[in-house]
Amino acid sequence: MSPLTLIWLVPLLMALVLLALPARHTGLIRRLTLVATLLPLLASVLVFATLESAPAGRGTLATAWAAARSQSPQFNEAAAPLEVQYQFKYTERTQWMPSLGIGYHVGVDGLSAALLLMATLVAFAAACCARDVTARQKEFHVLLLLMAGGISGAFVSLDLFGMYLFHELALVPTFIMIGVWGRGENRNYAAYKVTLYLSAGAILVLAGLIGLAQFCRATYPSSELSGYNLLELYRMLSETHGTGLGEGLRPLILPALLLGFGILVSLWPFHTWAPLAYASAPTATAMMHAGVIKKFGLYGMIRVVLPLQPFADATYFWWHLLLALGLASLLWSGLVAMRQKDLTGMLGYSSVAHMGFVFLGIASLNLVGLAGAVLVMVAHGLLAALSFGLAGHLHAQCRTLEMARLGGLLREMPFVGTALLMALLAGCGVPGFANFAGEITVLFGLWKSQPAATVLACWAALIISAVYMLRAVRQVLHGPTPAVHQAYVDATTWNERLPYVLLLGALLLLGVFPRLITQKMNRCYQPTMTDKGLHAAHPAPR
Amino acid sequence: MNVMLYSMEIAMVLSGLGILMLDLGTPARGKRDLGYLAAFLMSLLLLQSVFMPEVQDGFSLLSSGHSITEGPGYKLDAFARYFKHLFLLAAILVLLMAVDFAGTLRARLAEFFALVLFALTGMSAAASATNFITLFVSIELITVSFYVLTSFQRGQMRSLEAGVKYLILGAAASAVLVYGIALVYGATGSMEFAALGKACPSAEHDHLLRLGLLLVIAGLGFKIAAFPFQIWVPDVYQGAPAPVTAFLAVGSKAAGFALLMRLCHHLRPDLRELTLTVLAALAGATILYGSLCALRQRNLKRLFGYAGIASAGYLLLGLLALNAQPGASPSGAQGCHAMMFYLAGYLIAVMAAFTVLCHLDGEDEDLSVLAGLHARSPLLATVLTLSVVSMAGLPPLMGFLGKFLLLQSAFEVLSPHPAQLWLMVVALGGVVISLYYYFGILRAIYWGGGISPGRPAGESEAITVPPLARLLLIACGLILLWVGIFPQALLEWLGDAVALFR
Amino acid sequence: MPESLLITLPWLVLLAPLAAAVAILLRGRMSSASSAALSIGGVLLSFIGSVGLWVACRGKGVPEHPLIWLQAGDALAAGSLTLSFGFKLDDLSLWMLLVVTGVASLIHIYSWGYMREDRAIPRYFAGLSLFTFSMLGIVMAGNLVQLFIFWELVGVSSYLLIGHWFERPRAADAAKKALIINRVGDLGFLIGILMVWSITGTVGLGALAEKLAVNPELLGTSATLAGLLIFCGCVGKSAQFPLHVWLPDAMEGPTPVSALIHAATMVAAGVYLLCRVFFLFTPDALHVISWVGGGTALLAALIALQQDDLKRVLAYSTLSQLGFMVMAVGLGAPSAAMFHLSTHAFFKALLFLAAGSVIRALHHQQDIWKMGGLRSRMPVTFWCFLIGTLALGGLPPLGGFFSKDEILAHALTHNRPLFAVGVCVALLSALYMFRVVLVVFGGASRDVAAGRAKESPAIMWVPMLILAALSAGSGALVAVDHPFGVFPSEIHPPRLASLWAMLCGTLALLLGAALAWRFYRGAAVDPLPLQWGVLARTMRQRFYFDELYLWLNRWSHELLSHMSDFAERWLIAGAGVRGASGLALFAGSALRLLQSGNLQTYALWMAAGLLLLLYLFL
Amino acid sequence: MTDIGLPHYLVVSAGLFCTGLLAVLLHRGLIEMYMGLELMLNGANLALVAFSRFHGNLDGQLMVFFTITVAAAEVAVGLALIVALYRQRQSTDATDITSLKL
Repeated sequence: MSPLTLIWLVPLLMALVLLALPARHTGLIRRLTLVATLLPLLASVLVFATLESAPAGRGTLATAWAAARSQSPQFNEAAAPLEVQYQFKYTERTQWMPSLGIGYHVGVDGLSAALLLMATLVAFAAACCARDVTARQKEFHVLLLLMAGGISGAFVSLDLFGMYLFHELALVPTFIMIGVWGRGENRNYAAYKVTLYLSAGAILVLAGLIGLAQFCRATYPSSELSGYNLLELYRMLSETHGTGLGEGLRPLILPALLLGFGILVSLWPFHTWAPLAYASAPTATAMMHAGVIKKFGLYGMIRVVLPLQPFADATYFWWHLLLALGLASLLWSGLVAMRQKDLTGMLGYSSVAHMGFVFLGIASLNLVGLAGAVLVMVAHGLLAALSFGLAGHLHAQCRTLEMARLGGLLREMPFVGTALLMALLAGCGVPGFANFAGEITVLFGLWKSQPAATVLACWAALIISAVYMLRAVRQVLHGPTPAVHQAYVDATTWNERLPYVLLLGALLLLGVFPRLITQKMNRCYQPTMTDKGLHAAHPAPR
Repeated sequence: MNVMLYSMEIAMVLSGLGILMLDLGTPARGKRDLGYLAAFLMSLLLLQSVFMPEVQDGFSLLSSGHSITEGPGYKLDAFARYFKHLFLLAAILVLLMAVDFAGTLRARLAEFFALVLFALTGMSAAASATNFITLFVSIELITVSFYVLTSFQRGQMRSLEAGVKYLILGAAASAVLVYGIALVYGATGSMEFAALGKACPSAEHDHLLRLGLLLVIAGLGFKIAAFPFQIWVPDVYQGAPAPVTAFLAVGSKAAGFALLMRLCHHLRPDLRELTLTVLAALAGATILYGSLCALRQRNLKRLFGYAGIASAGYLLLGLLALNAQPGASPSGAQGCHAMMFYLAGYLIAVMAAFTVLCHLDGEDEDLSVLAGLHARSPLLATVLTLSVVSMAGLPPLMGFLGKFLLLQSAFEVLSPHPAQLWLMVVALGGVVISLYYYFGILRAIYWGGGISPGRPAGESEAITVPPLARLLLIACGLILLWVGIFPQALLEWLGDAVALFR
Repeated sequence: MPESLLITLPWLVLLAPLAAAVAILLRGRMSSASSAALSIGGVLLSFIGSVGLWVACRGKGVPEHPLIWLQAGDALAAGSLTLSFGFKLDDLSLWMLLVVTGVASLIHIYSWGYMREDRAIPRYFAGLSLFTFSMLGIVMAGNLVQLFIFWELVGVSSYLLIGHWFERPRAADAAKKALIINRVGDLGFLIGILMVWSITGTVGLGALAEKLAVNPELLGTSATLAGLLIFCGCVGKSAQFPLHVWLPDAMEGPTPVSALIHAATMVAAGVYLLCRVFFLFTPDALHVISWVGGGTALLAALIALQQDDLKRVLAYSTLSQLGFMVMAVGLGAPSAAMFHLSTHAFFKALLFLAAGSVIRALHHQQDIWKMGGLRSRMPVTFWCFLIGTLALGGLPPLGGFFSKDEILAHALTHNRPLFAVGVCVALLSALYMFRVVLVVFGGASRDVAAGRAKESPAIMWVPMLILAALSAGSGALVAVDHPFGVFPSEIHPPRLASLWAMLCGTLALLLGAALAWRFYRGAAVDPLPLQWGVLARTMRQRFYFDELYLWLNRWSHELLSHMSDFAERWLIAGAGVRGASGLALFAGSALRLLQSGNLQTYALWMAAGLLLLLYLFL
Repeated sequence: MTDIGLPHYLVVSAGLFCTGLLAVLLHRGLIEMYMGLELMLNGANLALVAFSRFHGNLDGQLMVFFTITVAAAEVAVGLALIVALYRQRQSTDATDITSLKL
């Protein structure tokens, strides 16, 4: 039983256990949820830590523990050749739907291990911050666990169908959570908008995946290859160099996947659902969604769409489009964030802007940009969770997040104020936090191919983000305290402070030691992304 | 002639008649037990058919020992057997639902159960039909029994009105069907479906055959509620009593598709080209019509009616695959495989939803009836959520796999000719649009009707669900979840059921 | 000094203040005394370490051991990025370490006295330590990206310190303005770094110097542009001409902060950067730099003449002296710039501390026209202020004389008009400094608070005396050869030019003092507005740059954000989303009307459907 | 006079079918619509018999038997329904029964 199966199974099983419990034991329910999110966190920390030394291929907790102590990468004889070639660790493969060729296949490499760690950490923090839910806690915690288990499964699954299925687990819980426990008067509209946008994106991705699988079966009619397994897809792409991707509806596979994943991640023209959803969602849902579930689209883009790049579209038209849209979401959402009157609205648009950075990193089509993109993904996950958690705490105290009506909170609530100050500074790319390391790597990666776009990206990264973040700090934290206000309660007890301390600690740790992620990232072999291959395909301007 | 071949249909008719006879002897109180008896008999038949299939074809009286699965216009193969099990399951669920629903039916319960069994007989005969006569007889048996069933609540104007509408439009459709059969018979000279495979001697024969085929498709189109002929669905679904609507939505639609599958299997290549374009147009229009109309719908039964139309559109997508390649082909088999899986999921989801509806007191089934259901009865709320989410096609439930397989087979067919791209776009768009009204139901359950989560649900009283219905609902919910996550058993079973088409 | 100590000592010097800051933050409710002790201890430790390093390694430099901070792309390929974290300690940075830690220690001690009755002393000292850590990071940075990282951290810590009294709206706005304008400068700096990296493939300072030594034409046509972009960073941080508006507003912070940040260290970082990357600049880049420096010096001097706030006068005087240093670098004399930077650090810190003790004595009164007659009441502060003024003016024995005249000598040999500007600035500096001395310390006290002013406690005037001694004695540095390391293509001006420069400098000082004596001796109100009319008013209004920038911002940034917000709300969310969903809902309700309930119409629709089917497919 | 061939029968059956269809469309009364339906069915029967005679095998006539029995069943059930409707609404007019709509 690979630790990865444990990571997504524990929350789902606990959700079933909670279903059986009577609704009035709220304390017990909350503690069980904390346990059900803490175990996967510890397991993913172990997996992340021992990633280098763990043997490629099949691995369990025992082998992980042995690998951690021995520090020398042992060879694992039971590993499948594909897993060794692409350096996937802790893999586990069992039959699931053999007649459709779909199997349960989990495995982790640098990219997914980092995202998994961030996902489980944010899930644990969200479980801690779910304390501000007072009505119908049992249903809320069940839905939260469903979300947490689903997204962890999505990050570890190597079978595209399984990855899609796990991600979709989060769709209905989001709708119900925003509808029942949401904030603000247009939460109905927000609930519908989020669900329809996400399902539209997901259905496009599904169509793309079906097309891809059908293309695989067409090129390998004899073998029982199903076309849904990621590793077989990589092998097939590297062997046939994607010759068949030209005729019939197949040229539409790349745009469908790109667009579908783009919608899931609030790419520029399809981003209006994100700020609205995060503003009206309860704290824990906003943390999970803005922090983790949004990253699935990007993860999918890197895992599935990027390897298609040199074959499916020689003119890079779609990648230039992605670059343009990424730049648009970076600048546009940044400028719109400046005009937001509500704190969570501003945070929502700033998270859309940060996604712009990841799109730029991916569209730069080189390993440096990609490493930067991953760093920004992880950093933004932690940052979004932290800022929405703190915004939730503020909303619980002041009943409103209208920035004009808040003020001087740094004096009223020293701990939460300082944490929010650090979060907002991290948001505008202050070094020492992980966001800066990611953004600077993306800029370095992007400069080689698109110097002009990089200048605009720098302007957005340094100036626009500084303007709206500092404006928020000025209105919410600094300035005189508003006349009419009751005593605000700061986060004093330890279990109130734990989520914020954890997230801040992770942000600072990755900010000071970004090597922890980039080191593992480089080791993860992208089939077509070797720099030689890319540069040959994508000549630098000079 | 192997009498045992028809043993299932004979058993159904005999039990129907038996119920009617017993009705004379049973006192007023005992009428409900007849329902349980009928359900018990049908479950016996189902178990026998599943576990002892050789009874049907084993000891044939006259033949020389080897099993004969063929009769005149009747064929009992794995494909037919699968559909018979589906219909038996549907009938059992409807009978048990009707027993709980007896309060509103009040009089003549025995006739209700008998008619359900007769309709069941018609459906199981339709599953095995291989010539036009059996097709016509089984279709008419289903339709006529549904004429009576839809107008069963004599006291209420709605039921009568639904009955009359279904009667007139159904009769018109069957007249069109008969005329179509006549023309096809005229062109091919034989009533067998297989005759459609041979080439026509002359041009006007071929022209006659095309017209006849179109009329037959139109007649069957009425049954499965495809686009031009779905006008009756909302009114009849709303007017008819809930168990009948459920049976109508599942049973007669599945029978129609079983017949269409067998029919299309035997077509000549150039006829397949014709039916491919016809069915593609029908499918696209049906999905669009069903999804768009349901957006503004407040009445639950009408909402399920429109949703049923949309799912008929998706099933037609599966049928396309059958017609894409000439003769038996893997993609054709994949299409039917997807349709049969989707039908199973659709059956359980609709039955669960309507069982929940039966237990909801509320004269007009407006969405507000569901308000606060999560507090009044968590079981009903959870099962209804599961069935709605399965119908919407979201993982990890059975409905998702059904839609996934259908989309997969449609993509297989459509990728060679990019002109059909619009159909894929409509299908994908339909799924997204359908989420709006399916989630409207979820909203009504969890926070609809202005019941804010804070308000204690005590005001509207909790609903008590009788133990048998409770068991049934839990069973349906679990099946939806279990088969959704571990569908391998059902997929293998379907694998050999589709051997006919491969 | 043993090898291992040479490796750990720089880390100790760098991390001591950070450790203090983190300890204060984590401790939460820490008493003011212990937080001050921690912070002062940290900076003193760094000072001792720097002295040790300077003594051991002057001339030899410290071996570099960079640690890999971030590594993206496979290491060997050309496009990969390797960012490391290492120290480049040569004479320039060692001397700068001494100046920064020395001045910082004195100011930390002074702040303990100055901020005694403030409510948030732990937060203040944490900010101060964080600032010192970032400043040391800049000085010791081994590559451009590391330098950029600490460049931003210095900006953020100055934001925290300026906004120390964040309840006051003016302080909070000033902090925000300072950080944003700093980041405008940093934008240019970052783009410069990216350009240099993409061409040379490395950001390490040492590696860059070698590559350029081997092939001077390596940067090719974009060499000037890259140089000027990196100069933008200096313009932002050292508040040069276009981006100078934030420094005067930064006076909202506590006075020790102004002293440390806006006199001695942070603003000097820009000049230090120019010296550090001097080898990058092409001749015409240097030409632009010299004129920007000269322009800033002249502009700031003019504005300072008409400011009534004591700290604002000193702020503009800092601007002007910084302009001087940038001009020196522009003229190809980085060592002259560093010399002036050092002397300026001492006497400007001294002036700010003296101003601080005056302000504290008059209970936070900063308007010089409400002071007066403090000569007798605060003798020590008066004498310190006077020494600082004379050093700034350039009286021969004091430090300022030597450093300023070396710059004037270079100006004389290279760029005659700039020499004239320099002399004029020297004259104006003497004028506005003596104006302040006469108005604040001379004549009768114009306000009751000034009447009762008492001398500041010892903890405040002891650091002032030390600084006074330093600024007086810093002239001796002229004797030491190449104290700041050797710079390429730097030639010493001929004897005649430096003599001639000394003569003009002293003349300017005397003339300025005389003019100030004539205008401001015993003056009750500022006479200049009457005599110079419009010119005085524009100088008082700081040449309307603030209003210009506000207008510029409103018509660029704000306009863009209004347009995108409008388009977002109406086009994308409105027309796009609501339009699409509205269309679907409308189509739904339209199609539903088909169900009219009438049996006949149903039959009609079915028949029409059948006919359509037959027509289409037959 | 040319002898009566297959096309003639087909024309008559098509005519019967179309008149039945028009009857269903134009009449408002349920009974008249019902008569139209029977007419359509008999049109189809005529075609079946004609083709059976033309093809020489009896399948067509076999089918006619089934159609007639089904039509009979339909009539029985239909009329009973219309009578029940009349007792309820005192009118057999199609335009009255429109309570189920939209």
